[in-house]
Amino acid sequence: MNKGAMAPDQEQDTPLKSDSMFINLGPQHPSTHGVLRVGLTIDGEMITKAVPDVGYLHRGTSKLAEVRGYHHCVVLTDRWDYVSAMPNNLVFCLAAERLMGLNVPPRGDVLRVLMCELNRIASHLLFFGTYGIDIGAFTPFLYAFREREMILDLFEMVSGARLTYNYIRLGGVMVDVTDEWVAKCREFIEYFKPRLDEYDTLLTYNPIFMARTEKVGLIPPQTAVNWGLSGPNLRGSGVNYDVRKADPYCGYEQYDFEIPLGKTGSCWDRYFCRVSEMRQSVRIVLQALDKLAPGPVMAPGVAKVPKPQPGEAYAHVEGARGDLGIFLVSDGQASPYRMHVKAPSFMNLAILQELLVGNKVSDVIAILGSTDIVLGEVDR
Amino acid sequence: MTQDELYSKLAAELPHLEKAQTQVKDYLTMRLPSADRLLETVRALKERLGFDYLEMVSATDWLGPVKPEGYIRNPNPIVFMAEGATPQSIPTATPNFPYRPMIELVWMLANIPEKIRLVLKLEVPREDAAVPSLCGLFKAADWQEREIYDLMGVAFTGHPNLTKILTPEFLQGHPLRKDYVHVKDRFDE
Amino acid sequence: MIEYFSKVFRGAWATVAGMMVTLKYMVKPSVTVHYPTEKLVPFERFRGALLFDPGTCISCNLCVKACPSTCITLENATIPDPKNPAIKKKVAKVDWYTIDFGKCNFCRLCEESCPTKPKSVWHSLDYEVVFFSRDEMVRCWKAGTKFVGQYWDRKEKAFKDPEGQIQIQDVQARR
Amino acid sequence: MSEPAKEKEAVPAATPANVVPAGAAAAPAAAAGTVAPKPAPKAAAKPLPTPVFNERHGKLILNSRYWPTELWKSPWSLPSYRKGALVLFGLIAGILLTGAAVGELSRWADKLYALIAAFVAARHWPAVTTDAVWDLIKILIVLHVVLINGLWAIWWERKISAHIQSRVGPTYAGGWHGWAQTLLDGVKLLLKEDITPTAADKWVHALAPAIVVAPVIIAFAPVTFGKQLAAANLDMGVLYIFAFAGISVIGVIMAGWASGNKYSLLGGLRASAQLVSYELPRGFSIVPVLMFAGSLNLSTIADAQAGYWHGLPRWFIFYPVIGPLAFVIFLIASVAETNRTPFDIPEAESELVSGFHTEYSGMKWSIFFLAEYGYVLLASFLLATFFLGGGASPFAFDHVIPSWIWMLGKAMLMMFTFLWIRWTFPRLRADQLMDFNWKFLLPWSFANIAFAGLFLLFR
Repeated sequence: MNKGAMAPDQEQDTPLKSDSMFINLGPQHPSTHGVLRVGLTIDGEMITKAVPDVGYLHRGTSKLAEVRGYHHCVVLTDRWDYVSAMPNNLVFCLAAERLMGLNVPPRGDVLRVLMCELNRIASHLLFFGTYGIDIGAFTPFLYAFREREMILDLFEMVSGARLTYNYIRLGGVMVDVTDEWVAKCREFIEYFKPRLDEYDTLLTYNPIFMARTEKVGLIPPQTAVNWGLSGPNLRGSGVNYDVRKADPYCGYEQYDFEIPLGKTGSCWDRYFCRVSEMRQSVRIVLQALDKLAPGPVMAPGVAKVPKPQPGEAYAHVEGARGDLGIFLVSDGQASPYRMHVKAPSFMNLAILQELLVGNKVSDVIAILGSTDIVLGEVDR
Repeated sequence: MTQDELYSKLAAELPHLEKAQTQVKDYLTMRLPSADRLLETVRALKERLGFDYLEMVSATDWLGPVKPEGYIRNPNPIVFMAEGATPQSIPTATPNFPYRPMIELVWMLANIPEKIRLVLKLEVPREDAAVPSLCGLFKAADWQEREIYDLMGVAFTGHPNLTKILTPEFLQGHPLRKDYVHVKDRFDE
Repeated sequence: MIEYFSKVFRGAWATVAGMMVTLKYMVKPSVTVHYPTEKLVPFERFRGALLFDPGTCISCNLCVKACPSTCITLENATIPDPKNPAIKKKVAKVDWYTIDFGKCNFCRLCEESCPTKPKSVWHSLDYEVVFFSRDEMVRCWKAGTKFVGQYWDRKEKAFKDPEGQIQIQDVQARR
Repeated sequence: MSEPAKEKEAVPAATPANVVPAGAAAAPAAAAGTVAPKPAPKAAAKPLPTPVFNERHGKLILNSRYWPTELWKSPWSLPSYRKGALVLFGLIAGILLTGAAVGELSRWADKLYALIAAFVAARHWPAVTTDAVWDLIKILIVLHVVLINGLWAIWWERKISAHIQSRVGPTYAGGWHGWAQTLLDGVKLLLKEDITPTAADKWVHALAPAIVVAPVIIAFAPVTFGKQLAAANLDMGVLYIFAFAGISVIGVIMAGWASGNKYSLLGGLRASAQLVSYELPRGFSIVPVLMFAGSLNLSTIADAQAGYWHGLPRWFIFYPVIGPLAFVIFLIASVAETNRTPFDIPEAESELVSGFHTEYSGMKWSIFFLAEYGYVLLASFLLATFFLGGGASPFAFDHVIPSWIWMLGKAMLMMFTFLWIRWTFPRLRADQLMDFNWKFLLPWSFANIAFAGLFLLFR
């Protein structure tokens, strides 16, 4: 791992001296997926030091939440991980519901699961597309967006928005889905299944793609756990940790699905975990559609201005990027006393400073892309 | 492992941990009496009890509700709005709530194979708040501690690179402290 | 030897298979919509730009409270008290009402909170909302104003109709 | 296209697009009309009302969502799809008919030459004038082939890439399938500000595009465009082309170095390594062709592939093992030489932003593209000449369609292959690129020479 870090010492012994070069990767760079800056010290094409610099998108949602009611905070959560906003809504609602002692009706829970899984597919599709671009294949990106667009249509049908849904509310969900929506959703799933096989043909098992990603950016399991990674980044290293199984919420224990695990923790393993998760999400979506029994979607008696008892609650969900947690403190007032977001992207990005060293400039992009960060969530 | 089993185990192995008054809902919450034994405790938890996954580092400032003065940076330039739009709801102090000039640090540790989590709490005074860094034990603490330092102003002694991470260089103060007042900077005009 | 050739063959096969996928989609119809000349109509629940009806509003302030970003402001209409004309009495009508689209989150909370029937403030299906200046972001309504509202041009000191919002649907449909 | 008209008729009241519920003060009655309580229907239950777009912007209104599930069910029912297929068919038929009507271009060229010679003789000018004028005409024609190719190839690449990606590409400029898009882009690039960065070495920065583009134009001299149709019938044509095509790399390195940008520098360095390496397999892969043809002259090579084996043309690509292998190696090396996608590390969009031409703008920038597409065309013609029989018809019975049409068709097929490869594959890493070259392509091209020798020995 630290092969590159030793390079400067070796240089001093050789008569041929070479200077290292400092490169700013970002904040304006096509592959940093937002406003991330990585200061790279390179020797030829070899990275000797990497310093990720974040904070360009910091909007202070934790502070904003302290002067907003609980219903309003759900709107704020949409803006963290804007690629998959449903789990963000969900995690805040779970934490607030724990504080208030609300119980969500079963149909509401099923809808939450349904939306989160659809959003996971949408998010992983975006990853699939942009990772293809990072590696140099442009076409998978548009194929992925073609499919993602359909999911966004589904979200638009049900919640009215395509990116910032504000759909999952305290005590349930905003509105019920219609039969037409369920039919459309099934239509999409039927359409989407064969597309996944095509993605495998096009990118996953492409020899060039495999060569670029297979032995690059290896994260051993102990390192991954020590760095606090989560989501597909952790599971790519073979650590079986998924909040949906480890700490089930919304009745995930009733669904039959598997946790795809990687073997070596390479970029390809992380990528493949996500592609496999899409298949698992398809399974969950189909089960959730079958589970949809008529009933209310919103718990009765959700106050317009909720004032929970003083207390502390922690809730976490398996978002598209990993273990998304919220630590919520109430002092009995109408707004949270303290809201702390444990953002998976923030943790997944931190490992870059160790992971990038010793790799080539091309691999920086491959590794950065494979961690699948969203800067909105990193900076909050 | 259930929470009760974990509690009895903790009582046997680390007797100086006490059950916290405010439990984080659904998770076992233990309180450390002082910062001195933090490293020792966490090392024991990591090595002997298998809590090798640091899930969250957080902190709460218990000074009291936010002061709205200085909360909004700019007066609203829009003609129809009241000058300097107010926050959505101005929090007031809850009567009989134990507000105190302390910062409470919260660590959440997880044992992945056992599927159990443990919350550690530690109170430090607001002035010159400092606790030992967990960076030596968990790399995951690196950025999370920087975040807490940046936003809450808790110095983590022994951290290799304790610098601001989220807020810009010129921003003065620690925004998540309840008495934070914005100081005008070059972007305010 | 066999391993080498099988590896080469597998690589070549995967390559050709990938090319076949792209070829397959080349002969399929395109899925795009040619935006300026073709436009999609959003679904019924779409949360577009907010519209407001000054006629039905009862000035209850619920939307002001519901807004997470405090972008709504309103003023009660008043009438002079018949007994004492010096005192103004508040009535359940709105004097003026503004929404700052620069802050609006399009979150539907105001529409959900509106107690009147039909709704006084509601999301249209208009996604083509363009602002040419910051003044245009603040829409203002008074009695008799159109649903789309007007904005106050600070330079010319006059109310003007917004140019940027293109209505794509009967404005009553969502209420 | 009659849809919008229908929609408008369907709207009962001729409401103006910006629905005015109430005139401000003028129409209190209208205001009362809006105030009057209406039955509030449930939004979800009611079908969507007829949309009324603003006249300025909306021409066509789609009332349903465009989901691939609906579109791909029966593509032939879509008018646009039928129209596109018809256009494609008409285009091909038109070109074939034109070819049949015009006949061999070399015949017309001979006539033109005779005309010039007669004109010169009539004026009593020295006889050498004829050749001088003739050469000038040939130079101008070849120059324009390269320049117009840039326009055509970029448009084609856009269309092909768009259709591969379920899009349609340019549609507006010029009216018909966006044919004028590149032309207008060229005008735009001409009018754009020409920026030279402060850190750049001005002279080298300005010179680099010229050094990149000049060799490709020069290299077109011996390329055959059909039977007896080449600007210069050189006996060492193959060597000549390879020699000149190798010069461009100097321009690329100059561009990378002179830009004063770290990304450009990396791009230039990568380019030098890549282009120099891939020259080797590219050159060696066609040695079997030269062995069979026994000449370095492109016309001779093309003529050597005339004739049929039981209906199968005697093209070099159909030679067992040797032909396809040489073809694949030459194709891969050509893609690498033109810096296109599986091998586009010098200008890797996602890593080096644009590599060596990051700091170029306006016409200088477009000259790099001219050179790139010039090389694509060159490689296409070479592939057609070396492996696809040049201007030979694939059918023994065909005596109508002239050789230049076949040549052009084959070259365009090869160009399509280039685009197809580009829009399918991800990019290799620099070291993998080198590995692939030195450990796979080069050994196999050597082996292929040995195979060819054995074949010739035991034939």
